[in-house]
Amino acid sequence: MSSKPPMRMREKVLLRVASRVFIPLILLFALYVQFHGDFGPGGGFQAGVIFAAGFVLFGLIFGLETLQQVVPWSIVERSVALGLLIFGGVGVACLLRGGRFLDYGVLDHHSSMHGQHLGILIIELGVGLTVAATMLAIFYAMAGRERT
Amino acid sequence: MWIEIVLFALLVITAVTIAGLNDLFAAAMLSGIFSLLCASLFTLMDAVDVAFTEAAVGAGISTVLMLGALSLTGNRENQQPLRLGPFVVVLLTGAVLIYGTLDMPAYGDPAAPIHQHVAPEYIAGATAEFGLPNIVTVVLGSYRGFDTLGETAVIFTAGVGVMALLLGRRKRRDGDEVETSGEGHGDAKS
Amino acid sequence: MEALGVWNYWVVVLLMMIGLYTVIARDHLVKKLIGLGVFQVSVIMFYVSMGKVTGGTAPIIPDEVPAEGILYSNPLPHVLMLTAIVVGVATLAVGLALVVRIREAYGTAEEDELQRMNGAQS
Amino acid sequence: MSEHLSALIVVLPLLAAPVCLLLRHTAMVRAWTSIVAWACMIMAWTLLERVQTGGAISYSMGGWDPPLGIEYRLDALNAYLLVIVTTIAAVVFPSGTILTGTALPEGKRHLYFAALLLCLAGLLGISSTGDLFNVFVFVEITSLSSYTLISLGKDRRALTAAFSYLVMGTIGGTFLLLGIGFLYQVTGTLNMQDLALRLPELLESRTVLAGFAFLMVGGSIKLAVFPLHQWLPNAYTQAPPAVSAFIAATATKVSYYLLARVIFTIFGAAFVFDALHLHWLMLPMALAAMFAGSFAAVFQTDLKRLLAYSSIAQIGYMVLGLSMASEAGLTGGIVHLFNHALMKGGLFLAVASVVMRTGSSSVNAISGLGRKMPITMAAMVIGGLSLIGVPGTAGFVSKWYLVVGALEHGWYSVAVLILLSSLIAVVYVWRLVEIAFFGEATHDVCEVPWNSWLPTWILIGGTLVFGLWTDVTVGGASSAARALLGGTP
Repeated sequence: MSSKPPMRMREKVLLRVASRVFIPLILLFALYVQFHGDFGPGGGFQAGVIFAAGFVLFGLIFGLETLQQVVPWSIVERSVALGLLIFGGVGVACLLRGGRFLDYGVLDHHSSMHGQHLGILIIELGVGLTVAATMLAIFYAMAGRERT
Repeated sequence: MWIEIVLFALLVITAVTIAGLNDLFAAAMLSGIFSLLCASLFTLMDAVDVAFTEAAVGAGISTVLMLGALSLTGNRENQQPLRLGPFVVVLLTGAVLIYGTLDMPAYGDPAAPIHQHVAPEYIAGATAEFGLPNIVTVVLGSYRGFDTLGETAVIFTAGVGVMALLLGRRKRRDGDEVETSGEGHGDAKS
Repeated sequence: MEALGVWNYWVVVLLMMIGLYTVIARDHLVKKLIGLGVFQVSVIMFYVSMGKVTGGTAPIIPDEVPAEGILYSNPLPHVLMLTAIVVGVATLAVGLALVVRIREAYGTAEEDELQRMNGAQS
Repeated sequence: MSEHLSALIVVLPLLAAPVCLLLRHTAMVRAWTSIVAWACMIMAWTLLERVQTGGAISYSMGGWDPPLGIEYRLDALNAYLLVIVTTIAAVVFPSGTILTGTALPEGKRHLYFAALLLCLAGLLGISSTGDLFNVFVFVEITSLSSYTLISLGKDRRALTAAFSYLVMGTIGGTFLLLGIGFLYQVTGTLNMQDLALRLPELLESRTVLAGFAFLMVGGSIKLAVFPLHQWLPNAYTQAPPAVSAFIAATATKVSYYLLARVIFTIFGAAFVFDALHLHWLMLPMALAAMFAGSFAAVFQTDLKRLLAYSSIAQIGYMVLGLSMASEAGLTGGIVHLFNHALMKGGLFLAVASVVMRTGSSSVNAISGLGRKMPITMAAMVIGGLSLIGVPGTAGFVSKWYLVVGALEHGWYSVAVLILLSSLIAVVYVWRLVEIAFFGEATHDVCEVPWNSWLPTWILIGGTLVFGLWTDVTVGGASSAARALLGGTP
């Protein structure tokens, strides 16, 4: 994937300018999907996919090396793990606060509804992080290989 | 009603074309279109969350992954005739499936068992216990949160698998691109 | 006439059969994965069809006050299928990674050629 | 914390896997994996003890009672299974041979251990959940991690073996999903107990029948029941030997459990055997597996492939016990889960030691090793004797109960066939003994270090111990069998 023939300079400039506009928009949309999932369609998984798509686009236009400077490999690999740990951590936190595993209601002793909101918010973040990082990791892994 | 029939007809045509194509780039693109058509149908069936996900995953990520892999593996497939053995297996599976549909509740029937048991409690609970509008998010996040933890683990597992299989053949300073998986590995050039 | 009420399940079954045939009968490994995708998406279609209620709306409670009395389509199949989609793409990713490695190791991704080469080796 | 054990036993390995990616350092990850496996084993034994004294344990995830939420439910059968799976993991993971025959460079080994933990978590999840869809999710976790683990074998054929397994496994998994969907559509529930309550009045429904068929076929693909077994020999042969040891000893057991759960808990023996007469389908398949597997094993030139074919035969014995649907038969099948896990795990670990020293798993590699590696070879011989079912070994105990079960049914010919198929096992085991102890030594090697032979001997020693002292194994199996036959426990 990385070993594409180099594009002509002007096309590349055009792409770069366009991407300056589009990539922040994509990332912004991802954040919207992430945090608006309780109200409309969407949630952590969809947001993670879109978030990764933004970075993949960046990598396709500016090259894998540049992308790796922006998001180093070590961060990607740790994020894959961290997302799942955040999700599980919420569950364990519920245990520690005296509830069942993943019983978010106990996260807030005053209002179980608020606790549920908090729990869903955090686990969706965990899902989003793992999904985005995994998609990026797969892109890194594939783009780093050469055609045989 | 009519729009659904048209979409279903398009789906069948797409699927048959995919099955018959030897050009794998075209097949991959068509499978993206297949997903997109499905996503439209999901919207018609009120599954907006599923439609959104299918569009992002099936038409987006999956297609990109396939094109990426094809750019590494080549896109030619050998011509091959219709095979009898698989055909019989598939017919048999289809027969059992059709047999199973005969006692199913009609499409869209509000009296179907799945709309009477469990689901009403989710719908009621979303307002009463969560105060959240999106019932799917509520069920996904809380009622069946453990499934979602498993789902995240599935993604994580796939990540681990792809990293274990593909990572590390990049040209690094120390040149550790050996990573052999057997004697013949890596030197078979096309 | 009652059977007509399940006509869309029959179309879904047809889609599953086409997908399954592609998996079993075609030789190229990527083609197999594409077929697997068609098969899985058809199963998702089957579940989502179950959830539809005639006259229902998407299971999102509107902001306005008269939220009672609205008929919602069943949210549970949707939730299950979100998971199934994730499983599908996860399988696809691992499968494609394997195909890339197979192609590097054998120089081909056609099943019959692979079998021939494996047979010669052992 | 102790009431949460049934959740923690699954959650611990599931969350321990991402920790591997944070630790990264091979030695640390290796130690971590072993610690987690040991912790799971302690939890499993505690749970078994608790179930046997206090009856079934139900745990509702997220505090939502079933059928609204996901229920984890442990009875005599699952708790027994958890003990098998975690014990094997606790022995195999710390083994010195765990990395033998893998194709991973130093910087990626932590991924291998993460995959092992995920596989363990998936198996434990399938074993303890009481929710059908949750079963599907954990089946996929197990499957995806197994594809990865198998593909990491040294030979390039590991890749094609893993791919075939991926295709077969995904078809099997999707069949399960279809079956679950069919049952869900007519009952509206995914909880197993709830399904068991609602299904009896729907058993005439063609949808239920088709759903049952898809669950059985999907489960049989995962279990590698003859004739759906084709993926298994290649997968076990090409995987790193320690992975073969772990998967052969646990994954088939869990699939078997799944079939038993569907048949006995969800549908009930009366429907499956009295109305559908499924045993007239299962019995010939089991017998065919016993003979075809054993015959094929005789002609193999690779140790791992030989053991894989023997596994297919052993799966036949287990399915035979299932098809009897009587207490003795089921006890035989279930106790064979335990015994087969011990002997196959031990034998594959012994092969791992051979591969560690000679670099090859071909049958000729063990030529003369009886003198060079006496500890490993002695283990292999005893494991082989147990496969045959020689009195004094664990294999004898399971076959004894199977024969008793067959005689109870009046299936005298089946009892004879069990004995006959054991005779074929004598042929392939004797061949190994002959090569190892009377062959020319071709490799000038020494015995493996203690951390490699000890795990082998723990499992093989287990087959000797549980061959004579059967209180725990047969006791646990027969209470599991009673729980199954008694309908909902």
